[in-house]
Amino acid sequence: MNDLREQLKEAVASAFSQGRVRSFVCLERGFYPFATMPAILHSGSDADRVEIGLADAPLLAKYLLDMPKPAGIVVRSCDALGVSRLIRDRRVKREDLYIISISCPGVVDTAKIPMSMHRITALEKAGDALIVHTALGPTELPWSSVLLDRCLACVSGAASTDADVVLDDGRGKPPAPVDYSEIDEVEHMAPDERYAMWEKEFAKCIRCFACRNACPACSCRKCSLDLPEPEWLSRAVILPEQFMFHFTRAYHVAGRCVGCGECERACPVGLPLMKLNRKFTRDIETLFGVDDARIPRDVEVLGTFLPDDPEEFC
Amino acid sequence: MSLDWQPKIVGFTCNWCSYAGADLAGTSRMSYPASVRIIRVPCSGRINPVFVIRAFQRGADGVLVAGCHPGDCHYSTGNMYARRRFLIARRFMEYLGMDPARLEIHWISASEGQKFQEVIKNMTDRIHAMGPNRKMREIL
Amino acid sequence: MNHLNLSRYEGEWLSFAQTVEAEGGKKVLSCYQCGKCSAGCPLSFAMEQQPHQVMRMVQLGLSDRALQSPTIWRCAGCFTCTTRCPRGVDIAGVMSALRVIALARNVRTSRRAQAFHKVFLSLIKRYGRINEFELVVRYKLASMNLFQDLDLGLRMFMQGKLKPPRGIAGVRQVRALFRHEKGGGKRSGLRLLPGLQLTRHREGV
Amino acid sequence: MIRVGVFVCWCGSNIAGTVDVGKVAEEAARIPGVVHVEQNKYTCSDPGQDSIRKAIKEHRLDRVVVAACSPRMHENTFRKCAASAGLNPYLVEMANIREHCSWVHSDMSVSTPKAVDIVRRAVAKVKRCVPLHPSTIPVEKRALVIGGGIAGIQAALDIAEAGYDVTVVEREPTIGGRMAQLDKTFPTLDCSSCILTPKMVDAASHPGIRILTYAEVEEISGYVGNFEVRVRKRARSVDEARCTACGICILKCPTSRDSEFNMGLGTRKAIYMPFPQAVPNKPTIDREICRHFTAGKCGICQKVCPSGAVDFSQEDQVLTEKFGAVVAATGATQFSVEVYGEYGYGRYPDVITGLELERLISSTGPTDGKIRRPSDGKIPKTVVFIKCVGSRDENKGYPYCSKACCMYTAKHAILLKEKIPSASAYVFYMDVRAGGKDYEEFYKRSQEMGTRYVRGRVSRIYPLDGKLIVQGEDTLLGERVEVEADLVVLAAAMVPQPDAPEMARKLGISYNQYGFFSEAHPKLRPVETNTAGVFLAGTCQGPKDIPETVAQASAAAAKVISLFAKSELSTNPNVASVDESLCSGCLWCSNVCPYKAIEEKIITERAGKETVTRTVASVNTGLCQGCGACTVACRDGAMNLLGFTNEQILAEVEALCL
Amino acid sequence: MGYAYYPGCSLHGTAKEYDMSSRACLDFLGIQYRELPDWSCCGASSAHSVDHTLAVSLPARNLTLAEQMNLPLMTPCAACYSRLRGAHHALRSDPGLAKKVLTVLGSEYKGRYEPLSILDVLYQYGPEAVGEKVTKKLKELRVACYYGCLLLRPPDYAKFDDPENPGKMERLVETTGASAVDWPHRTECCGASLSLSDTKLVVSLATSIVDMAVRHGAECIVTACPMCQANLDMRQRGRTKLPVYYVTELLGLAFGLEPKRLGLTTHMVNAISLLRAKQLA
Repeated sequence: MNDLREQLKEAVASAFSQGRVRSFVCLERGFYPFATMPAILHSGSDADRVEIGLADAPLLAKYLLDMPKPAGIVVRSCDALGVSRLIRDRRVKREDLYIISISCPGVVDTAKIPMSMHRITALEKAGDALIVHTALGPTELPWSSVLLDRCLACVSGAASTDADVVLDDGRGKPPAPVDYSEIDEVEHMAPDERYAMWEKEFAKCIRCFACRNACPACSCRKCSLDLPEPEWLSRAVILPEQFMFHFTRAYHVAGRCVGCGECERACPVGLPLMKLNRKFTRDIETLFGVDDARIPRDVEVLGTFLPDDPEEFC
Repeated sequence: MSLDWQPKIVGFTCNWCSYAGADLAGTSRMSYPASVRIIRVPCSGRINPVFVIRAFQRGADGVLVAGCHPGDCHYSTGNMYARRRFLIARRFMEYLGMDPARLEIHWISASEGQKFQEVIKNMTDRIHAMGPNRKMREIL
Repeated sequence: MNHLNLSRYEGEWLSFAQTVEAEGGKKVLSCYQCGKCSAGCPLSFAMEQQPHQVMRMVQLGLSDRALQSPTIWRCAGCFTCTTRCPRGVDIAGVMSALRVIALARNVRTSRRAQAFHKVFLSLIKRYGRINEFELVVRYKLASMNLFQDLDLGLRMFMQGKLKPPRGIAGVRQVRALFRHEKGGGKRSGLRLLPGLQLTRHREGV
Repeated sequence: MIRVGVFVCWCGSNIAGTVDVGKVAEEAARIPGVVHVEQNKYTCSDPGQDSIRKAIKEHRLDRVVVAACSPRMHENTFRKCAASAGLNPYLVEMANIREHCSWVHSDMSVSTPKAVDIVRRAVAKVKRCVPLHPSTIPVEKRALVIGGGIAGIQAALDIAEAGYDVTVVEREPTIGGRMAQLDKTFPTLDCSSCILTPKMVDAASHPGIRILTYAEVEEISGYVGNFEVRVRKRARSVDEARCTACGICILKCPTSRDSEFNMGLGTRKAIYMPFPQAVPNKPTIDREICRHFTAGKCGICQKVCPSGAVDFSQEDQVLTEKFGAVVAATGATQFSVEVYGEYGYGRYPDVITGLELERLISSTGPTDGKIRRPSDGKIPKTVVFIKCVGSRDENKGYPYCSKACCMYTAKHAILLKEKIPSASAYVFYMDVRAGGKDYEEFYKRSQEMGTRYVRGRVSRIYPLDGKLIVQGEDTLLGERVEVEADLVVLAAAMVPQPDAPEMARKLGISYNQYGFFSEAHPKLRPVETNTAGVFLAGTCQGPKDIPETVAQASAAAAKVISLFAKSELSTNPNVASVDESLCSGCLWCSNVCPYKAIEEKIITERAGKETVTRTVASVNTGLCQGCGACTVACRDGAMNLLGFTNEQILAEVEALCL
Repeated sequence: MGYAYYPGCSLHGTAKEYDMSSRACLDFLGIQYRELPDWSCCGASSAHSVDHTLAVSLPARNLTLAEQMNLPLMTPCAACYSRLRGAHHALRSDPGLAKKVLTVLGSEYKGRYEPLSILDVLYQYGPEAVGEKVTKKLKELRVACYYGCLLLRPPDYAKFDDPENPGKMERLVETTGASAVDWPHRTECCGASLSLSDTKLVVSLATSIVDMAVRHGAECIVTACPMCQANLDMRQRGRTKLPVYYVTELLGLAFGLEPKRLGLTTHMVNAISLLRAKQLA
């Protein structure tokens, strides 16, 4: 694991030294010894703050928007999807970016460790298990039971090839099929039952827009929902407006969501937002014969059509 | 709910085909329930699924989206985009719990006055049986 | 002046046509008198009023003329007209509808044809099947035309084609069909000739 | 504060009959922003429009709502009226309380509240209208005529006479179309080729007209004034410059097939000219049956050609050109009567169609103008004409009447008597429709010449001892009748071309359920279509005879000429517009634009201290046709459609749902 | 899989030849069939012309019985074929009537099988296959095929062949080696049930049909309907009389079966003399 971090540090330092970047976004140590948080470096000297990030590593793509260009970024394959999303939405140019791609065995989701965070002293990946070091000694958990949702359906653990520097230690997580059973569950409920469920969920939403800020697909300069005129969304936090917000947000990312789940992780009240996004993703895949709707394409799915699209309206 | 409750249906129709079909139903004096209120847009490609949510929010009991038959669009591709948008939008609204029968999408050409009449009649009967819409709606 | 006063039929103008359509004579009002039905009808040579003229009577609401016309009993139900009608009118259906209404309103014309149908149906009710021997005998009694086809009858008898009647087990179910469709429950008894009333037959065979 | 005027129209009794117009006016007055309400018996009439103009000035109105008929009917009328009173025409909105309300709901207690809702919708929208000014686009002053029949030729001649260039694209090897197949024309019985050929020659020799025969339109894009049309001119395998039309190649060619021009009655060679007076008068090689192309053998025509004009290596030419207007004159064709099993067409050779008889009568036909029975070539003594075969028949054909058959059947009966005086003609008919000038007199002439008109439809035809027994009914006598005929002529219905729907899609116009092109308005705009710049002429728009076709062709030409009279065209101002402050430059809108009207634009702006350049979308108002697909693809809400903005539509939804 | 065989009243009486020859052919070809137990009359000739509910309920009883046996219903008689298909069509397209009829019968009807005529069965077996089974070619027997009405009309439920220009019976007859004559009155009506009540009409119709067949060189007429056979056989008064065979009788002959077993001896117009003249019987 460390040699990957060493290689990464060297690559970041050389990026600065060769003047390829004016800023670099990566992960550094977080508040807990095992946690990491995003860091924007502005000089080669900060290069040793770089961490690989075993647990709770957020998606770094969206930070690129406001960084002075040319900007550098460390990307796992999910970050790569986010970066590709921003490039396809023409919010950043590929030539303004210096991408270092690394392989990724999967990222631990500390919420899935059945123990309160402050008792954990360290985390360590050993083979196919996670060793959780606490004051009372280590306990082992199966690796796949503690991963982030997006890692369970990871596109591919290997380092993305569309990068300036590729650091692949061969321990990338193998790709896994997407599991839509969660969506089927909701679909099998009766309409009123579903409506009651969403009513209960949306009642919790405080409209903090954290989901919008975290999402690489929600990259508009100004969100149309903030406009006073036409008032797509009123400021009142009442139920019909909640439905309006969540319908519009999910519809606007339909066919563009890269499935990273950052919206759900960013939501302070824990709304199951991926249950909304993945409904659109699954429908697009089944209706329009798209094999994996998470992977950005040159022309987005709703920006084109096929003469023999399914015909349900007579 | 009083017996003579009349459902309120907002009808988005495209100017070249379905609006002309509604006109033809008028010129041929075909009577149909007075439940539909028509909004004219240049093309079904102009109809944003968010308008449909806004209609339900403000109290519509049913929404009709009508465009030209695929291939006949005056702007050649407008209804093709509308078809894709509403294929997934309608499924998503059902997913959120909206009764499927409240949103209907039909292709009605300028010479199908009778079809417009039938669509409105069937839609009104179906929604009348379901009663007023309570979901996603501001209760004034 | 003895013009046919159409306004006297004002009341029946549409109602009669609707009764005929309800009884199965589909779309009689859309007939535009092109004559293709009469042209193709195998029996129109023997009809005083041609099929398209009967359609005209229904369209104008001349119910008595239509119901009393012998044409409706000359129709053999071969459906040539319905197959070829350019306006999709079921002329054969109109003819049979008129026969049903004529029977319901006890219009007495074409005694033989009515007698034949009456006897035919009563036999089905009695045995569940038709026995041709009894059919011919009963029809001769009912129509008073006793001496026709005696030679043929004899030859058929010799060839063993006229066997005695044999009922079926499910005859009660067949009778229920008769009772049911006559408006349910009411005893079905068509008075054919004054006085000749088919007595209520014994249950079972 | 926006001052809105609402003008409630009675439309005679069309609206006032089933909508309480007083109540509508009273309710309209209560809508915020409405400062003046007026009722008019006929708002679209001159006094009606005057009262609007007076009210605009008197009450300083800056928005007008006319609650009357459909905007498709009189939106332009009221826009011009407002403009003449100094109000921007695009500040007028119509509330359709006739077609969508009074004509479809008879119960006043139901139709009146709906009418009020419709007015409220219109007021909500009109309050958010902004003054719009149409921009102008150049007009390509060249016309395209599709179809070289009499309609196409007449339209081309009229347009060329007005001094504009015309290109005629004709699918067959020669122009002339359906009329060239006719022998005589009703009601004057003058010979069809005598009046058609001179026009064909005029068209061919007119400097302003370019004729592309054996050519088809493959694709049309663009819009009025700026159509781009791709035409494929199929290879004739004959060099038109060198060929002197001596005809030796046709003589020597060994292979032949049924002649389409003669409706399959005669044959024509692989290298052929459909008829002698063909224009251009050059032969064409039918590559489907020519042995050189199918089997690589023969090539006699090339060997015998004195001027070496035969060129097997000729390729299809595809040319793409710009046109300002298109006239569709693609004509119609004959109903395939095999569907009538009871008439036995196809099984009994002596049952033929009206067009086939026309070829028999015509001197350029297979029998050099002598009427002969196709089965044994004898002179028919008794000929039976059957009308409405395929027309007025929902069961096996089309429910509409084909308009011209009554007259051409009477013509056939007269010509039969002229060519075979001893022949007797029967016509089985339901009605004789002779509504044109001199038509009834022509029908009387046919009767007086002894044609027996039997009123009744034929039920069946069957052969017996060399004769055709025609079973019918004389509904006036009320009796079944039979005729022993030698020849039976079926007056087949006039039906659209089989590829009419496909051509309609290329033209971007709509068509009815049978395939006839749809005109903008059956009474008021018969030769225009809903697509500006595309005009109709002839039977492609519906069944009609030659006088009407020529009249329509000249009308279509007049429309083209008035279009070209203006040097520029004012465009529809309801186009998309970008709010650059909102636009993030993702350009998803340009993907969905059918007219490629959205481009990338680099703008520089100050962001804090530095000046920043970024890309935004920008709309070319000349190309944009205002369909609005881009507004829904735009998530930032930066793209809006003038005249149908997001604000307006949301306001309309709001107004309708209160 | 086999069929439920519905003979119909006349096949147990005056048209017993049709029943005998049909069974003989089916047995010979090895087609399984079982006579529908306790079948009742389909009401042809009268029910549908004077009472529309009865016209559906009478055949419906047989349809439900056959469906319970899970076998498609097959009948030689064209009139029963028309009534059964008419009821099948009505039960499927008019739910109100269906409910009324089926409650009385106390059973439900899903309409899984289309009622078939014996000609349909022979066609499902395959005309070529039938041809191979022919042992005795009926050489130079000139036959006029007569379809009548109810096999072909009305077209919305009688779907045996094209109502205006049928040809299936000709193909079947030609597999036996006989030659089918092209004549016009193949679908003219024979007067059907008017035979008793308006006999002279049927006489004139039958005579004109037979005369037309004679004019086109036919030596005999073949039909697939007991009513047509009876009317043509008994009521023809033309100068030259033509024997009227059932299709199954001719097929039986071609299969080499015994004329007696096919019922050829009990026709009105002598059916054996022509065959003897042609050394076919």
